[in-house]
Amino acid sequence: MLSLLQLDHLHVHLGQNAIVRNVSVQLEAGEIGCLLGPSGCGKTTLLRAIAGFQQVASGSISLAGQTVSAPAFTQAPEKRGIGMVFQDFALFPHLTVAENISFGMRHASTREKLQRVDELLSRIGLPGYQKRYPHELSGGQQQRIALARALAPRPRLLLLDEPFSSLDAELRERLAVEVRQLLKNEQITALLVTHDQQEAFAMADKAGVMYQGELLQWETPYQLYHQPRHQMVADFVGHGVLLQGTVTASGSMASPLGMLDHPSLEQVESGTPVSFLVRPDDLVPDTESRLRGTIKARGFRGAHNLYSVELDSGVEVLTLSPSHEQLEVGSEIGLRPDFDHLVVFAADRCELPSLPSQAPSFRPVLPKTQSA
Amino acid sequence: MLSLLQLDHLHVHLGQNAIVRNVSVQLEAGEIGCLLGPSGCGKTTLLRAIAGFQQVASGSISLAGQTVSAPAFTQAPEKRGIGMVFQDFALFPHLTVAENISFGMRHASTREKLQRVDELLSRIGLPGYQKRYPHELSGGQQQRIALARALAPRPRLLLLDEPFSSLDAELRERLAVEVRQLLKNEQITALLVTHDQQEAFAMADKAGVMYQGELLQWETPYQLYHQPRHQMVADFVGHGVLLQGTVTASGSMASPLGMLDHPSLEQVESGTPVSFLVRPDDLVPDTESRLRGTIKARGFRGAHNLYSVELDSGVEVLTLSPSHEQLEVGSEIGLRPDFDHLVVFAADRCELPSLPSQAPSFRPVLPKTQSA
Amino acid sequence: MQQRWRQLSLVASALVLGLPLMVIVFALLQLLFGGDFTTLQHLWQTVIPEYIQHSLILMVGVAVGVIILGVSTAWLTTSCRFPGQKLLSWALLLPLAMPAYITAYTYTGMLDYSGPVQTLLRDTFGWSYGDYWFPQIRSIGGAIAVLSLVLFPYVYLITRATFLQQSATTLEAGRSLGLSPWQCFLRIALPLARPAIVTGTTLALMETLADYGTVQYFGVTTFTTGIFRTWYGLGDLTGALQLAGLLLAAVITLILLERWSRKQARYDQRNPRPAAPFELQGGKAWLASLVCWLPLVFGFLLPALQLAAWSVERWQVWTDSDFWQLTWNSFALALVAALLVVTLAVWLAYGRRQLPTKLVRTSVAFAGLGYAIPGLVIAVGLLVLLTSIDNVIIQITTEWFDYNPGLLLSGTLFALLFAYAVRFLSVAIQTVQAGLAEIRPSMDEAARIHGYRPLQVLRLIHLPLLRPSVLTAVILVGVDVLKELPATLVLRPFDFNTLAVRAYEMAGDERLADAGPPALMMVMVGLIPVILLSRAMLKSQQNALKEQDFVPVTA
Amino acid sequence: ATVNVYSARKEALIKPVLEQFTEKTGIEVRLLTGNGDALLARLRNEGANSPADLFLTVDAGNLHRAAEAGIFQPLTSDKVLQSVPAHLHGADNLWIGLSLRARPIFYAKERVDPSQLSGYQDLADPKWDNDVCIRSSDNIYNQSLTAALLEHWGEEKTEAWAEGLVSNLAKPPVGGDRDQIKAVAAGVCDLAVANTYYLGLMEASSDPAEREAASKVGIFWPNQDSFGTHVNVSGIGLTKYAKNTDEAQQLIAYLLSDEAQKWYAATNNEYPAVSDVEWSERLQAWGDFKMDDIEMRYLGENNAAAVKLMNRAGWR
Ligand SMILES: Nc1ncnc2c1ncn2[C@@H]1O[C@H](COP(=O)(O)OP(=O)(O)OP(=O)(O)O)[C@@H](O)[C@H]1O
Ligand SMILES: Nc1ncnc2c1ncn2[C@@H]1O[C@H](COP(=O)(O)OP(=O)(O)OP(=O)(O)O)[C@@H](O)[C@H]1O
Ligand SMILES: [Fe+3]
Ligand SMILES: [Mg+2]
Ligand SMILES: [Mg+2]
Repeated sequence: MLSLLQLDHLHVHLGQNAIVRNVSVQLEAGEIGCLLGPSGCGKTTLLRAIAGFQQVASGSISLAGQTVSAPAFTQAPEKRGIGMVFQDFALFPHLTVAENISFGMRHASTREKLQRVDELLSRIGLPGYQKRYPHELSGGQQQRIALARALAPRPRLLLLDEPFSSLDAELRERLAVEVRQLLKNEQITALLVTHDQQEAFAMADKAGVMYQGELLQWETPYQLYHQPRHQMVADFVGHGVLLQGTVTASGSMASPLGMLDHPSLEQVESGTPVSFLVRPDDLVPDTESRLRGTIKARGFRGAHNLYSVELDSGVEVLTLSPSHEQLEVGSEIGLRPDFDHLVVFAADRCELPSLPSQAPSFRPVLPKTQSA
Repeated sequence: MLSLLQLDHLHVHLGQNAIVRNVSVQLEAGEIGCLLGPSGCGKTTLLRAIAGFQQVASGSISLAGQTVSAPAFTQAPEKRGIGMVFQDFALFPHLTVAENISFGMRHASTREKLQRVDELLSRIGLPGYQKRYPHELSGGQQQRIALARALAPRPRLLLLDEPFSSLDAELRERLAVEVRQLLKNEQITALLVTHDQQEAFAMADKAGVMYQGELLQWETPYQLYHQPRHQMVADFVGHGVLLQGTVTASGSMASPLGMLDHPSLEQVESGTPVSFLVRPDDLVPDTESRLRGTIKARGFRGAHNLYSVELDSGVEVLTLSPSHEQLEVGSEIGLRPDFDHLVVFAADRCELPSLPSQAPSFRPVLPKTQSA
Repeated sequence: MQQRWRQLSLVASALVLGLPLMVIVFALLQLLFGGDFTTLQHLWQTVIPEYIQHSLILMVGVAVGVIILGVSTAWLTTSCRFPGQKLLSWALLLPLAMPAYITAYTYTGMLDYSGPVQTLLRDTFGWSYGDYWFPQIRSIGGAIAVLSLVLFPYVYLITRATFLQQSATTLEAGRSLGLSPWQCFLRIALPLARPAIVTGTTLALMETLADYGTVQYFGVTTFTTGIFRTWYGLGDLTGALQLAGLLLAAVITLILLERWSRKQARYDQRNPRPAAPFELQGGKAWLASLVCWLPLVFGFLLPALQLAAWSVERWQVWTDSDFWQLTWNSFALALVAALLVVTLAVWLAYGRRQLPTKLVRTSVAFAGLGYAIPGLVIAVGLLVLLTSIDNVIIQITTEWFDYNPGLLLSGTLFALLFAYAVRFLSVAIQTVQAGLAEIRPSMDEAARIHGYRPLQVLRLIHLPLLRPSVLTAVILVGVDVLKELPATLVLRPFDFNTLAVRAYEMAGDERLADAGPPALMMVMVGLIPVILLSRAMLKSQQNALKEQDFVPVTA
Repeated sequence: ATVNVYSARKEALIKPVLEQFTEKTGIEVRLLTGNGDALLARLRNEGANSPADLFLTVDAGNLHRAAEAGIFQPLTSDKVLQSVPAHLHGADNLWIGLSLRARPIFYAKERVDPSQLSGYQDLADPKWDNDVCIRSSDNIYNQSLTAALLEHWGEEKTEAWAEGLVSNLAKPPVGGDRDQIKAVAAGVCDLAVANTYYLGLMEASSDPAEREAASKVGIFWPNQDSFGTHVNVSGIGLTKYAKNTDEAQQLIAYLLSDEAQKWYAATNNEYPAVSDVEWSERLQAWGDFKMDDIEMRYLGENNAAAVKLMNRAGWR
């Protein structure tokens, strides 16, 4: 079967700068894809290229097997049957909410329009707002209208650029579920940009992390979290800290956390220097542990406190602890490593590229990352 | 000592609608306050009233003891010495990044301006962006410029309206810490609106939840989470579910989760029907527990999965479990209640008010909520 | 407190500018409270129904004409690229520099039964009058055509300024919802430009309503010709003012209707990224060129050629120093008046934005009504006002200081500038307001929160963002003052003449060839600033686009 | 010394003679031209502080309104008063005529035998159905003509005449006098009403087409058997609050001098008001005729009634 959306070694330039570089993505019909990535990495630019607002410099974009963008050819946006939620909403200021939402339903009857508007408004939690103008809405309300407007005509592909960023956590979660349901019901394929990893994990069938214009990994959310193929991904997803270690014997590694045993180390040659990922939930506070450190900072996170701990070796790591167990900054703490997954990379890939214009080069990671 | 910011029974109307109702807030100099609340509840309106863009209908706003807004009087915004990050950024399109940032530094020398711009740009992770125009920036970059612009003149009070909403989790967290540091260093008092509870907890000295124009509670983040004074707060902060129970004897309660014992129930008369808050981390999956239910839905949340479980009694609750322990939807699960804090309300306040125009009325909760 | 002063000063300045209109309102009030109905009654029974009918047809026709010509050319020159687009984008202002009656004369000269076209037809085919059908140029249709050709630049200019500021994302949102570029234009760009289009059309219509020369020459009786007939023919100035009052009431109703129909809608867009233009190729490019050239040729080039021919015929004038004095008078007056009026307009329009209280809004709207009233009526209203102030001044100074300063206000250029301000304020205010509506209010707030006072905000934020609109206003007012006739005739001081007066006196005596040089000079004097300013506008547009790369989507 | 003149006669038609006056007497003339009614309004409002010493305007109607408005003072110089026939004086000698413009009937030489014509009444004769051209009744020339007829014929007859005229029109009453003459030449109509000086302008035109058109029409002097051909007047008056009375009177006297009269009349092909001044060649070529010597004030007094009458008759 043909993929609904296929990006093939896509490059997009803005002015002189290569903003999107060598991105390949595939989305099957009905799937929901999710793009993560730091601010300014080119996510919006990528979506705009897919929508047809931006020419591609090389590579191609295909929709249901038909090439719609190639270096010399850009099919007009309106011919693509793509819907889009813009990062800045782009509501029409001269139209009411109802008119905005039904704007794209060009072939629908008035009754159908009314019905769809009512349905979508109640889904996004704004029933009765038909007659308002955009400037009479709060930021979050405007964002929801933008979402409804893009959903209304049931496009075959929907691009969502941070569609929930102005919503409160509760609403965001509810809406994410609703939208996922709606997309699945109406067989709409979607590509979502979000900064909320929870949301990405909750909604996506496929997810990827972009970094300085490159798409580092494009897999299931689970794989992204537990089997990052790239340090940048590991670093970006889920609060990781990268530490250095050396494999000493099959399945064993000397590290600032002491000797660690893990099956995923078995394939690595003894003596190899590696770096490995430590997430806050990989270290459990344990007063009895021999691994000890000093608390440098504490952040209240609701159910938990997030502690930044400096180990005696000088290395800093993060750990979580229930928030009613108040540990004071400056006090000592014991930590017990508890790795379910151990993610290991070749040690020389440990520096993050720092110049914004310089692309990270992809050297394959030494050991194939694995999960236990 | 006088508070730097004091809102006194503030009411703000937009058109006919009372958007902000009876809000009283106090912020001491140097403190950081944080407003949470569902989309459209009036947060932006409140900030705009404080900035002086909106007349107040009754009540008053004082800055450092001086009344700046009262029903018949509104001091001009430019006289208040307040900075603001607008929800829609409101960057000046005809000015470069550097000119935008230094816009408010009216009495500074060119050198000072240059220096401050450089400093702030590197703090927000955009060194070298001085010459760009706003339309040449990504959404998140624009938001950071808006933040820098508000910080640059070192206002005595800074209002931040969702200043990190377009940023990725990592940057947001880093920036929140940076900004908190900067505010503390430069003795700037701040009032922050955010939808990210983590962020609120991490940054705020005081926090509050707004609901339909009313400020339900204004205390420390810890109190907000663990000692919510109002069901709405409990409900909004940290994913709670409210269940019904009846106090049977001193310190004991019959509930859908079985008999629960908790010291906070000791003050409640036997026989009283109450509702109580159950958060996902209050229920621990435990194969041995007699309390059993069926998994209705699973959401991947990175380190954890969030399960929605229907108990045999038909009641739905949420629970967390590490994400590598994959439990299938439809399978049975055992749950063990593990309440560190038990938050109890009078049972008749269990219905959420549903008409948007109807204010929630504040009846004092029956037992004084307590934490163990 | 300060706000109250500001409000007071706004209302006061608006009222001062509206004072001459008060004279008209007063005449109307007199009527209401037991006034003399005989003149009006006679007119109602005989001619007014016809005036109303003609005025309505004329207005509808001109509205359709200027909207079609103005909007199509504005859209093509801003959002498309085709050969000649740059030249056209400023050249399309030129018809404005042509006094309508001059254009009317030239077309009549060409197309009338005794003109070269019909004479040629008759000579070639051996026809005589009545044997063939030829459109009657001296008709309401002819008036509509001529006025549309001359007045469409109002719509063109103001609409163009908003098209330039229109946000790309909004249009992109339309295309992502399945609209072709053409549909985007119809359903998004056009409604978003609505305040501008309405503004331009309102100005064109007000000018049409106030027009006397063209309609009179074409023998079309309208409300305005009726006013003058009543005044000159019946010798009834009060009756004329009463008619003017009715006109005023009609205009106010029109404006209110439009405001009401806009309801709560707003037109500012969040993202300032300007939209990318379409590169037109082949047939489409030619078609676009043609559409833009046609109004230019008929609205400017043909009449200008005619003027040039006359000017060559009367070449002696060009060596006359008197003539150059006239030129200087006209130019200096237009420049000073334009700067003055636009400054006032910015002050009022911005004040209205800052303090949109009912009082301020009403008084500003009132001050802007002068454009619909024939210039002569305003001049007379002003005359009544200024001479009575002058008389008081003279009385006081002679009594106290035994000194007679003469007519300080009414006998000097002050009166003229005042009259221009009253009459053309509307042009400037509306243009500036259309521009202001495109600036998001959060811009104002963001600037004020940084400690800038409103006037500083105006200088730092609004004026730079408003540049196209302010320049447009300067051009419009300047050109209008250059052409202005009735008020200049009545209010200018001794031995002070302008090109417009000279051209009119010649043309009024049907000495068209003699009217050629001053009319041509008027066009040229108007031309230079128009070219310079539109260059500046173009530059500010390019600045915004400089770093921007386009998607040259071939349409 | 200076004298200040408000003039409704256009600059080009008066400035040269004023300059001659300055040359002769050394008295500076300051000129303000404009529309007659507007200048009158200005004069009235300025009242005692008006700088104007003289008000010069075309048409009896305007002069009459000025006199009614009380802005003039009577002229006293006998020499001046006697040089101009009495019917060209304003009531109480408040103003005095300077030149005359005749408004006869023009006919197509090719198609019309002038012997068929007798006077203005022909214009309403069904015989000339669809053959008459005349400009709009907005124009003061037509208003004055009608006002004069009103005086001669009375209201009923004049209104019937106006109705007949309207029904005889070959085309809507549009364009100027010159256009009516051209229409005759082009064959649109056979008869037209216009002021003679327009024919003069056409005859002297540099455009050969205009000269040819002029050659195709002839002048018929109407009503020679009865009241004569309608003439209108341009005149001048001394303002009530004139400050330079002497100089002003000198200027009036100069304007009525032989030399000035000749130039003043000849530049615009008008007829001199002073009876014994020699006509220009062109005027002589058009021939002598009997002028209507109705008192000019009637033209003014009847003007409003004339306009109302024309309104009723549907003459637009
Ligand atoms: N001009 C207006 N007229 C009437 N109601 C308005 C107007 N502007 C805003 N509102 C309403 O006021 C309420 C509060 O708006 P506000 O912008 O303060 O919300 P908010 O708390 O900032 O929401 P968000 O988190 O979505 O930004 C909203 O429900 C909105 O619909
Ligand atoms: N006109 C332009 N010229 C040059 N560079 C540009 C231009 N517009 C955007 N950029 C740069 O392109 C990069 C990618 O922008 P894009 O909007 O795609 O980022 P993004 O991933 O959507 O970021 P965010 O999460 O902040 O919205 C940014 O670094 C931005 O500075
Ligand atoms: Fe004439
Ligand atoms: Mg983006
Ligand atoms: Mg908000």
